[in-house]
Amino acid sequence: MNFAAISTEIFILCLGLFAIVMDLVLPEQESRKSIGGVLIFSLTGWFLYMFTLYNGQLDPMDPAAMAALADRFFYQGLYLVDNYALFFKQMFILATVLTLLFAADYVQSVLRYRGEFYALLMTALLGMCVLASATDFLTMFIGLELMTISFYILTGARMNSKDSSEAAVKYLIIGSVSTAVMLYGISLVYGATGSIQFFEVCRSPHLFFPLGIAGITMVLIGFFFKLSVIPFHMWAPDVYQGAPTPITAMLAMGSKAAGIAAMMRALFVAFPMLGIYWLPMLSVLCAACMIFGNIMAMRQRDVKRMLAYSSIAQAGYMLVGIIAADPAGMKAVMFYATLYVFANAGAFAVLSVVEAQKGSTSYRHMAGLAQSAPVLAAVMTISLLSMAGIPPTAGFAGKLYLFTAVVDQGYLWLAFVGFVMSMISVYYYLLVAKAMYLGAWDGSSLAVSGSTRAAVVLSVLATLLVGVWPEGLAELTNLAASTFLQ
Amino acid sequence: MFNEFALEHAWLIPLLPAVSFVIIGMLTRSYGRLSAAIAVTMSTVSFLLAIGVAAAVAAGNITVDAPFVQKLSWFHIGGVEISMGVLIDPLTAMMLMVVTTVSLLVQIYSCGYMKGDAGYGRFFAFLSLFAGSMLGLVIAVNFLQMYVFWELVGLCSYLLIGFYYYKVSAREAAKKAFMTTRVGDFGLLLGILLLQLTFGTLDFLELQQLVPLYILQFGSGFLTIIALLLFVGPIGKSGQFPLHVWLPDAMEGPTPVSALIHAATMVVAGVYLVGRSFFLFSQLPEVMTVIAWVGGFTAIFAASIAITQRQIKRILAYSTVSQLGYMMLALGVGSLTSSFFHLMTHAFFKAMLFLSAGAVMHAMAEEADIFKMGGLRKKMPVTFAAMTVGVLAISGIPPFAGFFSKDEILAAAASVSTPLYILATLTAFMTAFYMARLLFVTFMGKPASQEAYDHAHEVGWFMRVPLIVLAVLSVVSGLWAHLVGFGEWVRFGPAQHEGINWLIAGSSTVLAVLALGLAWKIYVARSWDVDAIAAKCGVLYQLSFHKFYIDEIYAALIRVFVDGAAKVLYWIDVNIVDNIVNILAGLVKAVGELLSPAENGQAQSYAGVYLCGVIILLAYGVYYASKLMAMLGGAF
Amino acid sequence: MSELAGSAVFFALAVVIIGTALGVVLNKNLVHSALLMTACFIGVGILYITLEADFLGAVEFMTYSGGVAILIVMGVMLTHRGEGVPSNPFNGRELFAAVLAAVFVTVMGLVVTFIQIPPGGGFVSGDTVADLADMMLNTYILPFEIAATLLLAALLGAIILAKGDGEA
Amino acid sequence: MENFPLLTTVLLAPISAALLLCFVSARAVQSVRVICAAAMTVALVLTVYAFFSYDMSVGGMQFMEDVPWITDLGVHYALGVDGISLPMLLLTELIGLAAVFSSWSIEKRPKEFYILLMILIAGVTGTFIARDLFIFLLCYEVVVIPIYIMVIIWGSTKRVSKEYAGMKLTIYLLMGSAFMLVGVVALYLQAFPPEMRTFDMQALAAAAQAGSFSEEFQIFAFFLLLLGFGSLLSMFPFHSWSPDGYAGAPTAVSMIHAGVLKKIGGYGLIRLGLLVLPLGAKFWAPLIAGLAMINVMYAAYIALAQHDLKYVIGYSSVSHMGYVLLGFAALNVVSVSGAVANMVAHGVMSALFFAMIGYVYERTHLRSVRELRGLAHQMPRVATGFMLAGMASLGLPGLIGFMPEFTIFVGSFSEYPVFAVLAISGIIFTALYTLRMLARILFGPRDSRFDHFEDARGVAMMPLIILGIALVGFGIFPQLLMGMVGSGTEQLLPLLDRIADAPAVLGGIR
Amino acid sequence: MTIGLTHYLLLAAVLFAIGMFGVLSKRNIIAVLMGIELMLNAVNINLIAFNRYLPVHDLSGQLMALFAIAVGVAEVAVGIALAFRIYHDRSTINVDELNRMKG
Repeated sequence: MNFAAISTEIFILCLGLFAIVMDLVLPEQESRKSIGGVLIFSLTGWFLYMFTLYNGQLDPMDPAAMAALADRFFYQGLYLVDNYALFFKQMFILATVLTLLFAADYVQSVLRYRGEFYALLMTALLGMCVLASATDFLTMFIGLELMTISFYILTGARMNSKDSSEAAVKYLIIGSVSTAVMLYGISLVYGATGSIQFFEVCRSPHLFFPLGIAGITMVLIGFFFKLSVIPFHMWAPDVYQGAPTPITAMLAMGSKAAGIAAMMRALFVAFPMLGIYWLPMLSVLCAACMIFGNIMAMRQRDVKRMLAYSSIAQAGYMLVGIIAADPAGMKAVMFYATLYVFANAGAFAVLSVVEAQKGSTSYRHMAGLAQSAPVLAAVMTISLLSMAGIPPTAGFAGKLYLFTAVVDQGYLWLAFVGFVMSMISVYYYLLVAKAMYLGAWDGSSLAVSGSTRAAVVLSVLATLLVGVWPEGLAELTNLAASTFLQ
Repeated sequence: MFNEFALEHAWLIPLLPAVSFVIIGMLTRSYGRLSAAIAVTMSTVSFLLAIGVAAAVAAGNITVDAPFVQKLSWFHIGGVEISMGVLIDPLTAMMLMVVTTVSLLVQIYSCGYMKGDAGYGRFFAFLSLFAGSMLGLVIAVNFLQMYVFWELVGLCSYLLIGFYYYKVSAREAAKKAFMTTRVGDFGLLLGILLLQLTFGTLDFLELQQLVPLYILQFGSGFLTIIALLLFVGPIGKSGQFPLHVWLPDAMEGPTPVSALIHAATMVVAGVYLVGRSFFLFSQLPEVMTVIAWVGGFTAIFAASIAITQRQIKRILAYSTVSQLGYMMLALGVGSLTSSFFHLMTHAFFKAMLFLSAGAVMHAMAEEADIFKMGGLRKKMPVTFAAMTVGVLAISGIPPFAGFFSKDEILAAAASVSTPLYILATLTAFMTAFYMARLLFVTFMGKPASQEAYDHAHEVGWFMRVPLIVLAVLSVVSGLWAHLVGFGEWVRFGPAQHEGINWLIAGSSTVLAVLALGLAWKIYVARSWDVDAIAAKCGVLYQLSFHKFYIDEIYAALIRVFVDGAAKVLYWIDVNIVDNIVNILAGLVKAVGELLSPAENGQAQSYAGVYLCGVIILLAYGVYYASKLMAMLGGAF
Repeated sequence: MSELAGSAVFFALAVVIIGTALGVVLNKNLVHSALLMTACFIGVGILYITLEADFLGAVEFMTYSGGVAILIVMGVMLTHRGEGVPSNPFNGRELFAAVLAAVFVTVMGLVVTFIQIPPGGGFVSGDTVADLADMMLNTYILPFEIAATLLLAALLGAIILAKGDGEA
Repeated sequence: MENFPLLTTVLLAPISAALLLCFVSARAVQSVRVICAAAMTVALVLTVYAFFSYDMSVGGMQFMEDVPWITDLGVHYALGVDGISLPMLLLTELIGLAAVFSSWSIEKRPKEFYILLMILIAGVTGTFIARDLFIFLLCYEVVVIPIYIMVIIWGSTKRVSKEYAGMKLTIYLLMGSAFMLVGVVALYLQAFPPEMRTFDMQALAAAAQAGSFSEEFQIFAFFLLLLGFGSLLSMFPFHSWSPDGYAGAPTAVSMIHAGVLKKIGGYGLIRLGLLVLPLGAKFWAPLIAGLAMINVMYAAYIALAQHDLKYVIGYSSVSHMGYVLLGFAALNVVSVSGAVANMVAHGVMSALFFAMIGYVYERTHLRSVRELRGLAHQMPRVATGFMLAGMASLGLPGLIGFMPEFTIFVGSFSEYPVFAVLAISGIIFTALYTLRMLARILFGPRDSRFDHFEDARGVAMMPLIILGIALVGFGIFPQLLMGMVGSGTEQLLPLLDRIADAPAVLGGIR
Repeated sequence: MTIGLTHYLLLAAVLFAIGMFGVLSKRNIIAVLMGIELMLNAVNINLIAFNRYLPVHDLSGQLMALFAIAVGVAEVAVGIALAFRIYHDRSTINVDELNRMKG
């Protein structure tokens, strides 16, 4: 057993336990900001440290390189910590750090159980990290459940809000059904192949039997739920709207990306042979996401809810890269997921300020933001435009990567749908901009704390930087994608 | 010496007035007298240069067959090469003379006429530009250069006719002038484009070489079309039927402008264009016939309107249309010489007539209706004298200028077509009649309004001198030109040495005298009652008085086919073309509405949808797998 | 066990499981439902034992029939104050649910008919406890630990959610 | 000067002004304006320098800069100008400076306004100097959002609300660009094998010449580009954003949008459509010509029925773009040159128009032809501006509008005689609506309502002066422009010869 | 008639379907949770039956089932806690009334 391989998970677990312990130790009146601060600093440190863990391109002929690769497993072909996993873990940590940054005030003013909030956020993060590395259905399932259950609780963490508990119940009911369905799928895959390990599953010819295909379908549906792919998306708007804003952000950036990470690994490691089956299905679902997600987003009057629908559409865009089913597509997905983290962090940071101070995130409450907090309005606009894929934000480069990858595989029609719908999405993003820039200003100004300011500035700078200089991120994703199956 | 200098620097002739326009427009606009001085100075220099050029032409070997040319590339792109330059031949020299003379005199006249007007400086700027444009047109070496200045002339006419921009009528008249000529320009431009495409050049001299070869090779069918299109331009510019409608309205401008437009610039541009491209037209008999008949019809048509008009400038305007018809007729029957002869004499006497009319109106406090004048001969002797000279000249009474030129036209017409000759002769009779009417009603008899009469006075020297000079020219230019052999110089093909055809000249003179007498009888002796005659003529009188309702017809056509269509198209644009987009947007919205009830907030319906999705995908998966198994068969 | 006895046991268990399960979902009384569910779980546990998964059977008895059932009954008790309005018995939603369930069974039935059971039988462990422990503590130690964390998180969450905003 | 990054400086001038403005107090309005004016002056001076030091005898791309940027996509920071783009660049900077001056008196949130304006100008500049398709697209889309924000905040509501107008404009352009993007992506993938992929437009053109694109592909991809660039160029039936958009937009945006942004469509059609997809261009040319004719006639007619000045000019610009399209569709050197020159010409005149309308509207808050009258009395300078622009618009020789139109007519007549004749007849209608409009608003009796409005003076004169010089200068010396354009378009000659006999849609009707 | 894998799978499917029915039709949150438990149990039957009847070399099916049980328990625990919350908030645990957010 190679414990170095799970150092990240151990570290995060320790942080979670630290949060619980500190919560018990600290006096009742103490604000739990210090916990958040510690988490932010340690996670940032670990995030930077993780850059040293990447491997270069390995030569399969070179035994020493292969030995190094073998070191990346926790136990005999289980739990692989390759560049791909590292990349996603870094992304999750990044998302968490950004969330923690802007959540500090929100947690302080809105939430009741602060220490627990931090602890559960850590367990959710742990679940995501497990998902990125899992190479068997058991680990994957447990990771998924750890993340999901943490999110059930976090969603219901706004004790004074009826929406919050309602959202949590809905999330729990549909999530549990989804768990059951996915487990059923896993059981069928197990039945077809006799194994729960990806590397063995992919070798079994029995996957082509109805049992295997039914199993794959149900496993995929489990992921679709996480990604909120139409028609498994129904929970998303309500949950996004009801959850505390930082948690909504984590759902959008973390939970979704973790789903993608695990799904890509499952698809490309366990079921690659069945591409002929799942590719057409995926492309139809992907188009549905892009079309209906955007259309439904148009009629929303609450920004969080709008972002929920928009995230459905975004899931569609990410699926585009999966459909390409090649390193270029994978790279594009990872690239897009990362920039989506930045865009979401910016948008939700703004929303958390607005919600904490104005009580709601409806368009009406966004009015006049350009005057009460011009920086926030600018950040919001840029983040939303990044989601829409308007240059010079990162979204443009991301979409270009995605659609070049998929058109290269012959799916020109998807590119059509994608580009047209992303331009339509500008419509409702601009409605937010309109509310912020044109809406009547009540004369008040919003207090923005230093950490929130740091979060918005960081995220928007990253969005713009990646937009005009995508090279750095692209190289990293390229490395992660091209070494994926070595 | 000066002659050569003038010839080499002929490009200065149009440029100087243009420069004066720029100077006045940019700098001295608010200083009226200074502006006037600049303008007149420049015009004078131009005039001197023009004389120099004319002298050089006369002295040198510059003939119609061997012109003097200077060229400079204006722009070139691909295979299209467009030059600007100077082409001097006797035709040009004559035109330069006429234009500079008239414009100089008009400018001098304006110094007096426009005194006190707020736009004094502006007026001289425009006048300068007008002269410059016309001169540029005259010296053009190719069709495009000509078109360029042609358009600029149009612009200037627009600016000057609308000079009193605060008057709605002036504004509308200016617009009408521009629009009407624009319609003609459309044809002209088409013709020019076709020439460019057919021959690859627009240069007059090159075309002159190419056209006969082309006709030899391909026949004249296509060229006929081109020539007809080209002729549309002159129809508009020179006020030929049916595009004559703008000319009478152009009276809304200040009177010097009318003089300039109607005498030496603008309207004769059309005649000049046909003359300049006579190498083309003369090869195409069908086109020549068209030109002749258009000219002939215009001449009698305009004359028939002029008879009943009451406003002094309007009468003159219709007479201009009529005389232009004459010139066209002359061109149409192939006599370039007579046409240009008439152009020259007409320029002088018509300019003078207008200036005199201006003097009269000036004296009568801008009263234009001749029947509200009367008896002015005592108050304004100089003007009366000038006017009389003009009337006699236009009526073709020897030895005034008009006699010689008109006679040549009639002779030319007679040699080609008898109907045209009769038409022209009839026109001559009518011309003499209505001009005499104008003269008699205005200056003879008793004042219609004593107050106005008392107010009237002779004009100042600034205005008087041009009148006198022009009067002199109106008297002598015909005879002089006849004697020095105008036809030797201004000609197309071999010179025609025809003396005066005494039969034709005599008959037309007799008719003119008869007309004068008739007018005397009616308007001075009052032997017959004017109103009674008008009433007797009934419909004819009404038609003539209302200009055959051409304006009304046009207005109606425009209202229906232009504005009406515009409204219809706008409706289509807003309600159909634009609405398609709105409908699409609505469709998208509707889909949203349709889907939104599914999001009813109930966890169990969400789970239901979810499970439905599961089952559908499962069913598809099973179906797919069974197909796969059937396909693979015993592979496993 | 003879084949016939095996069949008999299976069918008996199947009848019990399905019957009680139907009872759970069709019964209007929540307490009855909870009790029936316990019975159902006991049936399932026995079924595990017939499948030679004795440890799983034991776990089933303990956690489901014991823990979960008690949890649920407690939940019913705590929230049942005067409620339990039986909705109208057979409305559209139930019809929809029934159809959906039926279609699911049909599809899965189809899937199942395609199964060719490979020869050789399954893996029968002599000592399931030892084998499971071995896997759990060797190969799958990581999921095991994470499952522990999961339970911790769920515990934590259950506490704060149940505590709510009210008490300190 | 040899290695001076001239184009980068031109591009950076507005960007750095925008950045600088972020740190200037919003109350220091005068410094905000001066910074922008200074930046644009620098850009204009450099552009003029480039214009006159461009070596026409050599031709091709000059002032080149090339730095690798995104290697895995094959994107280079590659700038350069040739005879086609340099006039457009000059136009951009001219109008940019004029727009800065004409926005001088904006009272409402001027700092934000100028920041957005600078971004807008930088974006437009970037599209014209980019040699790399990626930069082209990037800069093109960058401009859309600032425009939207500027319209909804500083715009005006007339027939349609400014929010609607802004949204319509934005969505139209973005939808067009969506199709275009698909085409570009397909193009990019098709041109080279994976390792050699590049967005370099010259390389793509070379690939086209080498036969990387099959005819079917070219036809398909060009159609997509046509949708994109056509809607940008307000090609019928994708034109309806244009009048509404201009009517809603603030003056500076109208100027830049009508003046330069629209021209990106025509520029793109030539730079990308013709050079990279010649067979596609040839195939669709008859359709374009037909639509061009509709553009000219239809829009000119509709302009006749308008009462709002901005709508008149809006439809007029649609009509003028018809000439550009016609010039493009004829696909010969003369006509394409005319199209390019006409874009410049229309840019200058429409910017001047909008500047004048903006001035009048700012003072009187009237824009209706029915209500304004006799402005020549009170505002002779503004009237001069109107007259200049109007006369240029109706193609008066001696002003910038004539020679391009003539060139287009010469070039297109032989290809599409029928369409050309109809399009040429458009000069009549253009004259009609222009003269009507001018006559009603400028001339006629003095209206005392306007007595207390003063004529343009000082800074307000700057747009008139800047654009007026261009209007008259290029009009009298067309070779200045035509020589430059010609040096660019003559390179097309071999290409155009090659496609002369390629098949075309509708059997290549003429 | 031999009892084979098929029978177990069918039994599991039926149980799963009944659980589905329960989830979709019950009004009470706790009843819905019961439905979910039934579904999870059905999966476990599947896993164990496969482990018993397929030629595999270890007990991973059973292990999976074990973990599934743990997860199921955790979900129920959280679910019931949430039911408390809801009941506390609104004095009802009728799922139908949880529709503040929609559209």
